[in-house]
Amino acid sequence: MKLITCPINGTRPVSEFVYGGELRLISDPQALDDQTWAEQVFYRNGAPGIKKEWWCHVPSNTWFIAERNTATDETLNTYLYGEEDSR
Amino acid sequence: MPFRLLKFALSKEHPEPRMFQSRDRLKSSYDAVIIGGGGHGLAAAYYLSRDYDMSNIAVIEKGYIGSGNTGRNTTIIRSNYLTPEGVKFYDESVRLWQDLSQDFDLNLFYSTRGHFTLAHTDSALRTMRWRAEVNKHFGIDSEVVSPDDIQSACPPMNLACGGHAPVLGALYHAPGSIARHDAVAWGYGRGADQRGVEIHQQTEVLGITVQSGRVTGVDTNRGHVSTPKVLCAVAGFTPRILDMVGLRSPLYIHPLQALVSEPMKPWLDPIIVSGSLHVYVSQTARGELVMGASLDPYELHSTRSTFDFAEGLAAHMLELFPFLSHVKIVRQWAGLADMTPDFAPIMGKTPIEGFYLDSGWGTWGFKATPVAGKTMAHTVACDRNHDLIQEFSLSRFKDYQLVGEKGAASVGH
Amino acid sequence: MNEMRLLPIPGEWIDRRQLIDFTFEGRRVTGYAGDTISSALWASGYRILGRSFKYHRPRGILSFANHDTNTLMQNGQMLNVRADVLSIRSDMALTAINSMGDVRSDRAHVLDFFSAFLPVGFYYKAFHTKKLFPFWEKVIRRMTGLGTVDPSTPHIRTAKRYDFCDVLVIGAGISGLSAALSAAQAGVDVVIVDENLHPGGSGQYQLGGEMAQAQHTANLVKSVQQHPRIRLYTETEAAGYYDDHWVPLVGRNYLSKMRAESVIVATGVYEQPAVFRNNDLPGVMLASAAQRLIYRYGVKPMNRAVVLTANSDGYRAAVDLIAQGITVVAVVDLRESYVEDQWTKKLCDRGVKIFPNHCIYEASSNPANDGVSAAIVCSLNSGNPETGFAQLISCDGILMSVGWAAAANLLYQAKTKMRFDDHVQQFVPHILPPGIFACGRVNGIFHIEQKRCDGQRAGLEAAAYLGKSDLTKIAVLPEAESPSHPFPIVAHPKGKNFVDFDEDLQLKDFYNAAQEGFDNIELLKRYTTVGMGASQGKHSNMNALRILARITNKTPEQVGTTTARPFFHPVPMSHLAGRGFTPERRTPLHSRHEALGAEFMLAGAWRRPEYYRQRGKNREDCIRLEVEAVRNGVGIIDVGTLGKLEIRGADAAEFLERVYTGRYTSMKIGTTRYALMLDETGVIVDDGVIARLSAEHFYFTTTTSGAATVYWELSRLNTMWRLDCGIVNLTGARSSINLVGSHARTVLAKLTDFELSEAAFPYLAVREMRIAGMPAIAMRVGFVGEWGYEIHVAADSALALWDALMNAGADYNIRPFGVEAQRVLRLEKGHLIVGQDTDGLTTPMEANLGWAVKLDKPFFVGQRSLQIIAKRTPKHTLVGFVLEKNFKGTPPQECHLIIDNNEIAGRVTSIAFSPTLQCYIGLAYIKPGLSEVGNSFSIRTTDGTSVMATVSKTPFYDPDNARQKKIATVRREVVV
Amino acid sequence: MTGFRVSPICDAMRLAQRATSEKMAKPSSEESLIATEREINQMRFAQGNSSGHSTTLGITDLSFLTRFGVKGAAAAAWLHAQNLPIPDAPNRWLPLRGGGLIARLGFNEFLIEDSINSSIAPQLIELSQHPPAKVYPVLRQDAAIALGGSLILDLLAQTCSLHFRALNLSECPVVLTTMVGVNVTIIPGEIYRIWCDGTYGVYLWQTLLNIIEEMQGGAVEFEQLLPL
Repeated sequence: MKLITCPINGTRPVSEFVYGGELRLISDPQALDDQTWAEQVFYRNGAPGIKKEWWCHVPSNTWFIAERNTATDETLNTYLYGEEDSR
Repeated sequence: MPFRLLKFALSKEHPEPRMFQSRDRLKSSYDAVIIGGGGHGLAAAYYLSRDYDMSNIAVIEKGYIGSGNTGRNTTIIRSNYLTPEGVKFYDESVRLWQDLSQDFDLNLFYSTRGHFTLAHTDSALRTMRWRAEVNKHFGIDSEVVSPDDIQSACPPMNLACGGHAPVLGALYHAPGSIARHDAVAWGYGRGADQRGVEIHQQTEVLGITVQSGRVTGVDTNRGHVSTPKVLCAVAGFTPRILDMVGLRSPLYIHPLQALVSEPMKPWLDPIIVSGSLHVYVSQTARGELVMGASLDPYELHSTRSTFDFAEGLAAHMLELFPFLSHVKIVRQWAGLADMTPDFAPIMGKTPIEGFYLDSGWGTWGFKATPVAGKTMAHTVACDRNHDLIQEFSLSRFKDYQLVGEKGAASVGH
Repeated sequence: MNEMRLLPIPGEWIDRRQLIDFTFEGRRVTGYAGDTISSALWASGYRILGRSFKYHRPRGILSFANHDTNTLMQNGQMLNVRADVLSIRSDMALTAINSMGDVRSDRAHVLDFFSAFLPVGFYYKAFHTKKLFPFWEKVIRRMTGLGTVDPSTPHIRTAKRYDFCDVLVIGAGISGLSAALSAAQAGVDVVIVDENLHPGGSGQYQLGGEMAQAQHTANLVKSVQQHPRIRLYTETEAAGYYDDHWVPLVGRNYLSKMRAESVIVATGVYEQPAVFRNNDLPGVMLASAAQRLIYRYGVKPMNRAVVLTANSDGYRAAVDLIAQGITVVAVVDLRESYVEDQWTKKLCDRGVKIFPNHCIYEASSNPANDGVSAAIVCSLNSGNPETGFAQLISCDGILMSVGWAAAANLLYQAKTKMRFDDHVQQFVPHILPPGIFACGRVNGIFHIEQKRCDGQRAGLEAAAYLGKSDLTKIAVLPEAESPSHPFPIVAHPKGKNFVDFDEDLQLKDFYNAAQEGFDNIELLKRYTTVGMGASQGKHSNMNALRILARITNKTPEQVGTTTARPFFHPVPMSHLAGRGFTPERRTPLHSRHEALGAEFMLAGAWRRPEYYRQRGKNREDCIRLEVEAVRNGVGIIDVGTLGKLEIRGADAAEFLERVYTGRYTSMKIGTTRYALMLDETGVIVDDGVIARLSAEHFYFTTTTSGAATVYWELSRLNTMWRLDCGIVNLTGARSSINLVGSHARTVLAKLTDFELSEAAFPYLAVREMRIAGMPAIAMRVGFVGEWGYEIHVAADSALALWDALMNAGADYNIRPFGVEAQRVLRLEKGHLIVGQDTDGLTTPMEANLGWAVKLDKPFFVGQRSLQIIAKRTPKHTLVGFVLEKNFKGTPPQECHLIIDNNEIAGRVTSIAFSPTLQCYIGLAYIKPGLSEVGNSFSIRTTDGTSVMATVSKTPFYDPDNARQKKIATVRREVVV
Repeated sequence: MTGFRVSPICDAMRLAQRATSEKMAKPSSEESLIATEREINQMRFAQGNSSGHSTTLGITDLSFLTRFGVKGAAAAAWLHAQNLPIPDAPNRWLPLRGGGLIARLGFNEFLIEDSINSSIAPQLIELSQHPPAKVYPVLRQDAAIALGGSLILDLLAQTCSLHFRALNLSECPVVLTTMVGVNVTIIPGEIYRIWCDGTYGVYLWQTLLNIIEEMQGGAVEFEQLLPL
């Protein structure tokens, strides 16, 4: 089974984790017109590549960010949200 | 023994021509380029050349024909969808399927087996009634049946499911069928080829040229071709192609895995699906059990296999069919499902003139092959969305006009 | 009957002191302990062990290496048993699986004579008229399949375990053993596995008559077995390679999921058959199969042999035969000349005739049709047989030793880039992924000394990869000559020169497939089905590739290989499934429900009482009585499966404002409020009740099914928003019980000193109090529409609370009620259930929950989408409806459709007979034009009949919520 | 009126009892009684009667021990102020003076469990009635069990994907992982301590006990597997 490293709990099989989707930073919703907002909500960055994603280590309920290559399934880096620079 | 087989015994040379020509080079221009030589792309080429007299077409395939999801799915065909637009669309598909072997003069082993979607909870049962009622409204043979009915269609099944999730009933869809998936691509490919369509395998699209909002050509690893029309029929690779023309979509790609067992004497006639147990299974003409489960839980553009999938699927299979304990699994594989937020496809015209989409096929693409080909051929030829796909346009998301197929997200496939 | 048994051989795997009887095709057979089914049968003179898949040709031993799929057998409930590797047992009653009647005279063998009618892909070209296909399909299905499943086979739960090691070595042949030893000596922990009964690999049977080599191998095995850092598992197959060095190991009765830091693949090679006419006759076998028969089982492969070869291995095999007293009539060498060495000399000395630059053009069948009578040998002219000069050499067996294919499946699965090495005529690893190593023959190293060196090299490299050793360069010498012939394939106008023995594919099938356009390796595979049989191409893929390369005028490298997927060998489903863990959750009151006769229903991992059985009453009556008890007296229900969350902190209210649609900052302490949760697109995902316990402390509930995901999502949002608050999930830690009905207050009053008057504890208030001595949170909320309390206590006190309430309520005929009664009760109140009365796309506007949405808040999840949605008319809205008061027919059911002008105009989401109102009531989505109160519409039921219904205001029952706010003084005052 | 507390695993033992007496097809005699009910800390629980299993493989219910949970950014400081030792890294534990333990779950969450003789947790519960900012008490209602015996690693290998052998026990690790599909907190050692959501307690206990019995172990008296 694929391994993922939780920044707190260490390296565990992927079955201990829940995928939370790509990290998407949405700017002030009220500043966007209807069309732009709808695109923000529905449209995805669908092509493969290195993406920042939410993952949760379920037994400890730890959410963190994983930088993962969605073409190869290699996780390049994991860190707690907002602590990217501290690593 | 059928008379047709005589010719093989009587002729000295193998009496069969090439199904598809191999071509040394691409022409410099085509009336249309179809990206993707899977079932859908080839079907579109077939109907374009047959029904719209368009044969100056190139089908461009990165691998070999049928190498994507056409050759990786679990071959289930049904039309018992939830929404009127879904039901009508897939019903037309089933109708086309039924005549396809004869149309092609190629045996697709289109085998009507009956399709049971098992309900293990009262909410699943409710959803099935919904589907049955919508289906019946459109003349689709579909009904909710009792555990006794299920048991008599598949006597050895353990409806108690080891006590964990007893079967309460099922949605039964008599036209549910399986077919020899590769042959579908070959049949469409041969038909298109005979009508002059060029199929270029091992040819990769590197870019699409767009000028003032219009498609003008396609760059490939074998050179540039100019064309006013491009149909993108590449399932799991759609987001990459969309990137080339600067379009965005709600598509997200998850692998869908499957397993096949060693052959055994036929014992399973119908197709059995259980959403709660994440299992679907049918027995092929060779006697193998072909099995699938739910999508992998996270985005990935790779057809790697995982062992946990095999473990989970086997565990669930044995709940329903404990007597398969000694049956061996031979092989596992995966395809890339291009999922949409409402579990309906994304088809038709796009904001870029001359660029047409046939995508969003998730886990239901195989069964749509004929109708997708037919409707996309119409759309490409007439530059107007076919009636059956009006509701499936890319713009529906921006307009919050989603198709309700996800309404009862109990089970796909 | 052991007519083919040799004298004892040192190191053999059988125990000649232990005789074992079993039956094959109803006949008694005797073998020795340690024999495989095939070796015991062969020793007893059996030649036809099975029938081929398509033409039902007689087949015997071919590879004897766990991929003789023509000899799959049925043993009782065990199907597709592999006779070439499975040890015999006295309780075996074996039959051949692909035979009509006795395998020796299989009635279906006539198919062989019709083979000309059945070329490659014949089934695509016939049987397909719409009318006739069902008939032909039946015929095909009768002929198809291998073994038979027995529906009475029990559910076998095999133990699975996780395991770990530094280095996993797969294959315990010379190179694997050497690798394990050198890695272990460098200080890492090693696990080495081998699928065979004993380790040693070809080091113990490809001997060329030199027993000393077997002794060397045995010594190496002993060093490995004695090394404290090495665990050696035999009879263990590496099923596949998965991401991050994960390799499931399949043993006879267990499955072990090995997580290695590094993997050394020492899986060796599969010997490949030569292709010539009748190369499938029993008695024609791979040289390595013959050597295994001899050295492992002491069984003579034949009495009089012709050896077809193209490498030095064939000469060694011939010497092995001679050493056992078997006559070798001739060695036929496909190569133009051969290098003279000790083995060729030995053969010349023994008078064996060697035919260089010759081929076997065909094998002749014996009169009994169960073996070989002769080899027809031709000289070669530029690789083509000179059929004019054929010689017939009589023999009863033919050995094939023309080359090998890398057993590289695991390497491919690990994403190794392979290249075709022209010198050894084999695919070898080109670029190995990090932590993956290969050695020995899979790496193109064949010479026994070099295999040892290559193993050492790989072992040290693996240790170095793990930081345990400085890499010392070990030189491995290349092969002197190619072990594999580039094209050991001879055409024959009459065919029957098999490439794939699983699928009965002949040479011409490949030419024909290519002619039809399937000239790409993947298409060729799919059209011909080469390599799709149970052996997964272990003996056929390489020859198919060579043939295609020749047809298309490409190199094998250019043709490329097909994708190798798991599994390496087929794995039983019982091994994959393991014990099968299905987690179940129970509320602390589960045993009480059981004792009360609860009928349980599934709710996710929970089991909830659907209703409580009563003697002499059917389900409907039981539910009705439960409903009536609540309406007329007092009822009690376990709602402990609800999600229960707590949020504390300065920003707690702000947090709730952002995730739920209502307004919470303004909530008074001690009050509760309905809470509706949306996703970003404005679709309803969950609902519950929020209680404000103090300024910075809220307690709230979610739906049963939403509990886990809501908690995850809230945790994620809090991680992102970084508000000053903390969320605690109390779903399992707290238990909750609803006490409802006009007597609820009286009952509760018996258990608490807390003031329960309407003034002190009004409707929709929350209070912390002690009940029966237990600290509890009580809410005056009313999903079911009566005066009621939802009481939350610590889970360990739930039983005490339940018992106390039941005791206190005994005088008032308190009755426990289940989920079904609750559904009816809430329906009478017109409350919707998220998931039943909403679906995956329902917005608050459609569900008539606009009142619960404060669109003018600064922000909440789903708000922006809702602003867009709110501008348009909903496609349908949720309304209440009633059937005629005296409706007598079959009532509609949930999800029946509303039909208007023959079009779908909506659907029923909830319907029930209301015992209180004495009529059918329900909720339905209906399109705008029909949704006015008082409007009639038609529901179509399953049998097609229409039932008229009328849109009604909700709540159906007690529209002013008086009963929740006022104690009903008179029973049965219900106004309908 | 005072209530009583019941261990979340109590039902499992009753079920086992019922199954055993059904298997023996006779009313349960003195010997066939595999479980007895006891009460400690006002909690009712059941336990195995066999004493022999603890050397090979024994399991026992320790849910009756009193415990306290707290989380939040200021939780460590608050506990420190209550004179408790704080493990210096996430997922470590420390013994408490007077018995019991404190486990740090991640950065900001703590589990404090008493020994059979101590009563720190009830005091902390009392003290946390009105917690300061960024201190959030967590109601602990765990199913708490202990496992011991020579075959324990084999049992763990069949039920949990973690590589326990690789842990450095001198670092006093705490492991948050899953076991037979249930989220658990594990403290490894001579005796393995496992905590899970009480509503999964019966399932976890029954699943483990089935395997333990296959391995010739069984449910034992808690005294045989008593923690620090």
